[in-house]
Amino acid sequence: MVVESVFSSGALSSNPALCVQGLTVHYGALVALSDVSWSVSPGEILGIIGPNGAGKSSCFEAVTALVARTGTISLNGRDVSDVPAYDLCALGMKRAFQQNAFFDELTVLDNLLVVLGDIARPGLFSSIFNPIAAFKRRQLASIRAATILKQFGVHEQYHPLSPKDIPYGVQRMLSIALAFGSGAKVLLLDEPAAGLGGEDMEILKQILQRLKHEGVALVVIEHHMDLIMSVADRICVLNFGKQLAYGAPQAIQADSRVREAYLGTSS
Amino acid sequence: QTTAKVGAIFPLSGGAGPQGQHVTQAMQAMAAVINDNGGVLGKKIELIIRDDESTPAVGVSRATELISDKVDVIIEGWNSPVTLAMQPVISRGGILDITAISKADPILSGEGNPLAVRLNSSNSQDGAIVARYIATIAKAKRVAFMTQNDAYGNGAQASIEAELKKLNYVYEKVAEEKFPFAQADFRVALTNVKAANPEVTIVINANEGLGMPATIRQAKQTRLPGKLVAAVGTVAPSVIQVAGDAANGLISADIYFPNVEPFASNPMNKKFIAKNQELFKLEPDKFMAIGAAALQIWAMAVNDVKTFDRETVAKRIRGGSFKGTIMGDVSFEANGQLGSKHYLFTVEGGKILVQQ
Amino acid sequence: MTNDEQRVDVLSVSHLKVAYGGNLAVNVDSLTVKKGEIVGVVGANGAGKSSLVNGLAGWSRGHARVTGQVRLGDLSVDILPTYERVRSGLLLVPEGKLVFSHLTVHDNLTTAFDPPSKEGRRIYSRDEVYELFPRLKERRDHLGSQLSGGERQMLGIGRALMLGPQLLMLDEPSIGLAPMLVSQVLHTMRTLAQAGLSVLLIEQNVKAALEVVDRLVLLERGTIILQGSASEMANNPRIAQAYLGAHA
Amino acid sequence: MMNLLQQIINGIVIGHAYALVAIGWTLLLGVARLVNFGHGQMYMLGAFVTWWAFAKAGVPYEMAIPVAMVVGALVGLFMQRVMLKATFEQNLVSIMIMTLGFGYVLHGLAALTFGSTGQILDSPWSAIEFELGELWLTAQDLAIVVAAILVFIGLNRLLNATRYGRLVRMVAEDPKLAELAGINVRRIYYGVFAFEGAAVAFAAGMVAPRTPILTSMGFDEVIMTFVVVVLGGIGSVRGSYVAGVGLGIFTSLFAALVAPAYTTAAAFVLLIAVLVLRPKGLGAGGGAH
Amino acid sequence: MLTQNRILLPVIALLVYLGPETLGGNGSVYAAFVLIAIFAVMAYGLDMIVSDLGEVSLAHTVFFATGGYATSLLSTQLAFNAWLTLICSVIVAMTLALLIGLITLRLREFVFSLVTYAVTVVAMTVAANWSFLGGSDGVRGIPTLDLSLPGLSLKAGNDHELWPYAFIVLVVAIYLIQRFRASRLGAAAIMVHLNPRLAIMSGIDPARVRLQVFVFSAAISSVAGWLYAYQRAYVSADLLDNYFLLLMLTAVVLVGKRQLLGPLAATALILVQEKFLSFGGYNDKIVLGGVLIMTLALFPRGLMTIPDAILAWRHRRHH
Ligand SMILES: Nc1ncnc2c1ncn2[C@@H]1O[C@H](COP(=O)(O)OP(=O)(O)OP(=O)(O)O)[C@@H](O)[C@H]1O
Ligand SMILES: Nc1ncnc2c1ncn2[C@@H]1O[C@H](COP(=O)(O)OP(=O)(O)OP(=O)(O)O)[C@@H](O)[C@H]1O
Ligand SMILES: [Mg+2]
Ligand SMILES: [Mg+2]
Repeated sequence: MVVESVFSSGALSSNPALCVQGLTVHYGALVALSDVSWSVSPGEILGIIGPNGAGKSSCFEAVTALVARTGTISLNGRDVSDVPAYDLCALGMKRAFQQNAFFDELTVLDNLLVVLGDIARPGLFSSIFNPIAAFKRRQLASIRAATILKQFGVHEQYHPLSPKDIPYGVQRMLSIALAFGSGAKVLLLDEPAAGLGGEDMEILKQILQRLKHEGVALVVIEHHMDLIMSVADRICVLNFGKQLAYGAPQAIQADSRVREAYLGTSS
Repeated sequence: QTTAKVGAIFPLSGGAGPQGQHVTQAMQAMAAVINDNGGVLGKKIELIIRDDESTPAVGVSRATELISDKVDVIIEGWNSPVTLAMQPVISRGGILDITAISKADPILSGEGNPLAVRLNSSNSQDGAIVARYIATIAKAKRVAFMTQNDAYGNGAQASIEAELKKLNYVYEKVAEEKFPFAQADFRVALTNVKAANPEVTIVINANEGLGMPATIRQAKQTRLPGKLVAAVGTVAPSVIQVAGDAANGLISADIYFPNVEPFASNPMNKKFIAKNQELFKLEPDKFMAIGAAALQIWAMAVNDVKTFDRETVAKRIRGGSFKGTIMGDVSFEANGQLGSKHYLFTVEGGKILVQQ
Repeated sequence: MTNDEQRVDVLSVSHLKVAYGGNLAVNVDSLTVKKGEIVGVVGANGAGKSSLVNGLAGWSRGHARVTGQVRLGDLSVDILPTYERVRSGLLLVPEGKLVFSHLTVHDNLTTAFDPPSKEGRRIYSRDEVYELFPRLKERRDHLGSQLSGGERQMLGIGRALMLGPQLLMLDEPSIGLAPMLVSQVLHTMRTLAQAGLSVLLIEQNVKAALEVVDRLVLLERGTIILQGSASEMANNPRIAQAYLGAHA
Repeated sequence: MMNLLQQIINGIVIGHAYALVAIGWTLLLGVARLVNFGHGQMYMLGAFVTWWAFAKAGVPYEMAIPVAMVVGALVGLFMQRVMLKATFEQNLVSIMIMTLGFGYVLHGLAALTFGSTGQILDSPWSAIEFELGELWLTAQDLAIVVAAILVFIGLNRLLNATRYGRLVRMVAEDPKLAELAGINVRRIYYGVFAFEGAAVAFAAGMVAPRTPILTSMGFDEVIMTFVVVVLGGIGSVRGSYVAGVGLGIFTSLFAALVAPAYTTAAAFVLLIAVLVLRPKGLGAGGGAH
Repeated sequence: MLTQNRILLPVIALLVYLGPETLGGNGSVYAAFVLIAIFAVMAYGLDMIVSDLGEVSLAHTVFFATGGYATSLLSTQLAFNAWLTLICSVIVAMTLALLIGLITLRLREFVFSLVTYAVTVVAMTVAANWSFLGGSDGVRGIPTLDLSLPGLSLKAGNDHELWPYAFIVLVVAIYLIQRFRASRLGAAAIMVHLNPRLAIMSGIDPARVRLQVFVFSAAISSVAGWLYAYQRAYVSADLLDNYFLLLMLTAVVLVGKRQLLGPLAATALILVQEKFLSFGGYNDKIVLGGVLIMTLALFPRGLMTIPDAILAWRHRRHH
């Protein structure tokens, strides 16, 4: 695999779950991302950091085919550069957004139920001709949905509420839960820790670790250094759309360019 | 039943509302006249009036109401689609259905109502007189048409052209402008017609409330050359009133005028007019007369055959003839169409002047 | 805090209750912010921090019922509708959606009224905002929806500054901001405070907050269970283990 | 040739009439993202109030129009007052139906007050006519063109040169957030609807003299308005003007040269075509709330 | 959902079925019930679009009319029996919906509404002028409903006899809607409506889902047209009138979005007012308009929210 060459750090398991090469995004004249490459393997956490507007979220937009971009993206060795966004889910790539956004008219629980897709609901025809089975399936799914929510730190008290009505922190957790849904091979999280504090930060950390151990390949955009430095296996630093550095946390923290471009004196 | 129930379904609201109301008032007047002379088979006539809102669906549900009210006859019909929609429902309901004004030909086709009866003149009857005017009176060679683009309008124009052919009269159709029923601004069409410089322009527009007066006014405004001729029965007094001075010089024809011979001296008609004056301070127009005549003829037929039975009464009317109606002595064709005689008239000083 | 005029209460709250439907989210007996003072509010997720500041602004995206007295300087604002409170200098930079997506950055920085430039109300001009956040200047013609998360935060704060705040309430401004910017924003607050602005700062990042706040208030289940000067609180074991320990 | 020229003149007049009638909507839908399906009936009302003031109460025509505008504005305010809750929730379907309801009520009331017979708003200006050779148009037509141009310039300046355009857009997108920007959201909503009411009444007063007026009219007006606003690109004042005039010329030429009976249909086919070719270009999907 | 419906719905259904008989059972009562059923079914088609897709389609009269025209033409010209006309109506409507959907569904909100309305206007013009469709005179002479099967006569000559069939059609339509909402497609529709980006990331192709729902809803509205053609025995361009459009829209919003029995209840309200509490054209307009305004002004999300409103109000009083 040519991939090898682009890695500054040796830490690379043989078969990456998601591998991104030469990713470039233009918004009109603005070059939001140019020639960015990274990869993440099952059970690994890749951190993406960088100043505001560096192109981190655009990176996700590009990987999930939500913006026009160039470069190649391969998922478990298969080239998915031309796969439309809505088919990525089936291939195991899931993603959470930076801005909290849910299915507002549905309760928290229903939000999860609808993303569970066929696990919760049959297709139109079997729904029409076999309502009882559909009903049973729904029952089981609700239980499962509740468990998933709890695993992601969204407690029962919030399940019947509208997502609009739960605290910001819980909303962050919910958006991760919605992204993960019934499971994922690759999970992209855009600033999951934003607005989290105290215990919730701990809970998030545990969730990330758990997913990691379950063998999920995680890509996490984060401004929260303590968190990312402690959980990430490798970190990709973006600045003005370019890849500034790529490597192990310690190396990144030591990197002087990163310090003055991003970390500053704090932390 | 102690009374003879007569259902009347006309538009009482919307653009055609005013005329519809007048028609039902005329029917009330006529009912009064009949009741004064002993009613039908000794029963007084009880009018049940409904508004079809010029909407087929509404007309139909009004009809079903009257059917379950067990009326003896339903007199209906201003807009053809409404009539066509009501016909099958009424005839399935086993009620006699007399169409007053709606002009569409299929009304008499028998599909909707095998026992159909219609009083207003049909397009084919109307064509002749206009054709005669063009050929013999105006002797116009350059003829323009402004025609409402639906079954009625196209039918009317077709029959005029057919009649002209019958007279094997040679002329040139210099312009033909079609427009939808609801149109109110005819400047574009008129500009075209004007450019064609016609000697007569035939206007076929059943929209008395809006389109017809608009055309008349805008024709004046655009200085349309030649004579303006309105299709038979489209120039209600309301049209002249709305059009104002612009209406002067307009030419048209119709089948009834309250105070012109032979109607003026017709005693029955006198009674009828008097009743209208007494009850509503209204001078009846053609539409009112037709509505009233429908009621009168039905009453005559019932008294004649001594039964309210739909079948029998219909048989008596279709192909039959009646003396002393408000429209004089009339007779029906076998398909239920009332035979009619047309009178040419011009508008002068806002008044209708009938050419004898 | 020696000089006299700093002792003036700019914000004084008493018996503030915020409830959603049945359940009470905030129940604060009294809270004051002095002139030129930065008061930090910390607490776990769901503690009621947002509900508190939203309540003070008489604002909520949900259906909140707010009772209690809120005085801004010598004006009691709790009877006023939100926009009146804003006009009298009580500004809130909310959590979550805080920019107009269909308007350009430039248009987002439009003032609905001309704030009275009375003493203690520092009114930023659009250009000064651009100075504060050069990034926004580069993006001036982008739509709000096209901004990165951090750029949105900057824009929200910028708009508030243009309305000449007397008391500025920031609901977790550090959300989505890069570390450098966080400290930059917080220190800007410091400078503004010196110029007489009072700030009520909600911050999860207690460590960063402690660098700038004068006083810190700890909220739990809607009630203030602890408050004191930055230094006292920093050494308070409870804070230390729950909020600083986590990052230590 | 002369004929064609005359048709183009007709088109220009009709076009400006469309644009003028659409002006309220341009702000309403284009900027405030609200709708008013009672627009047509408000047009009808404006026409009849002008007629009543002019023909019945003997107010001079030039003064009758302001009277109508005041009535229109009041109706607008009342509507907004009633719809406030739905407006704040930005519940567009409800607003749509409620305004339809208002249309019904206005139609009913007008018919009961003014009767349902046709009337002529015989403005003094429609009597004055200008002719050069074959070509002709009335002072009324001229006034419509001038008025339309002025109103559009005015609105354009109001929205772009002053802060109000932006404030309305803020309210339109997120009333809640707008409050935090110190905007009196109610006032904005009231203002927008009052403008809509006054504008459509003004348009009615200007345009209605061209054709007889009926209390049952108004439907075609709202439809054409809709076409104009969307063709012009939701949110663009200049666009609405251009679209209005363009549509006018298109319809009149289509009617003159192709098939007058199918003009409306043609206008809609045109609309569909344009929207399908460049939906985004016409503000489609903009600001999904 | 289902559990509560298991008891509730059958009871309601029985009551509705016996409705006309208990209400005197004369012709116009049956007519009213039949029409309510037909128009409700017509409205259910639109309900899927408004409630689940979150768009306001003004083209659904076209599918209603398609059913009517297909039925009338096939039964009069080709003497098709009612089963065949039913199948054809649905097929034609779905094909038409597919075409219209492909063009219009890339648009959203007002623009979508307007363009769908444009489609209706064009359809109306075509219907009123194309002699193949009977032009402005429409199609006459439609036979009465006859669903007879070998050895089993199922005929309906008048509204009384038509009621059972109308009722069945209604029940089936409601069942379909309910199952649709319980299906993956139903969920997908709501996701696409409430949050397209999140929906895409959950593996949903918005364009596809919108089209599927549109086509499915067209089928339902067309069945209403099918039955209406037999009930009225006359079909003309008036099926594309705003009369039906407004009826549909009102029926969908009056009670509230995504309320299973909402459209039925609303249709009933409107038709009962029109047929039995009619005060004449203009007053009716004022009444209907007034009712619409008041309802939505007080309960923007429909009559269904009255209970919540009362609860909230109670609550306020307790504090
Ligand atoms: N849809 C868009 N159209 C135009 N420009 C955009 C769009 N989305 C993002 N941008 C610009 O591209 C740049 C990168 O945006 P991006 O959201 O990737 O930044 P980011 O690294 O996620 O920043 P943050 O940490 O603040 O979220 C920003 O300057 C932003 O203004
Ligand atoms: N709109 C609402 N409707 C109903 N309940 C709400 C609403 N907003 C907040 N709540 C409830 O009020 C409590 C406090 O929420 P709030 O958002 O104020 O907490 P917070 O301290 O701001 O949390 P975070 O740090 O995550 O923002 C929570 O239990 C939440 O469920
Ligand atoms: Mg980002
Ligand atoms: Mg909060």
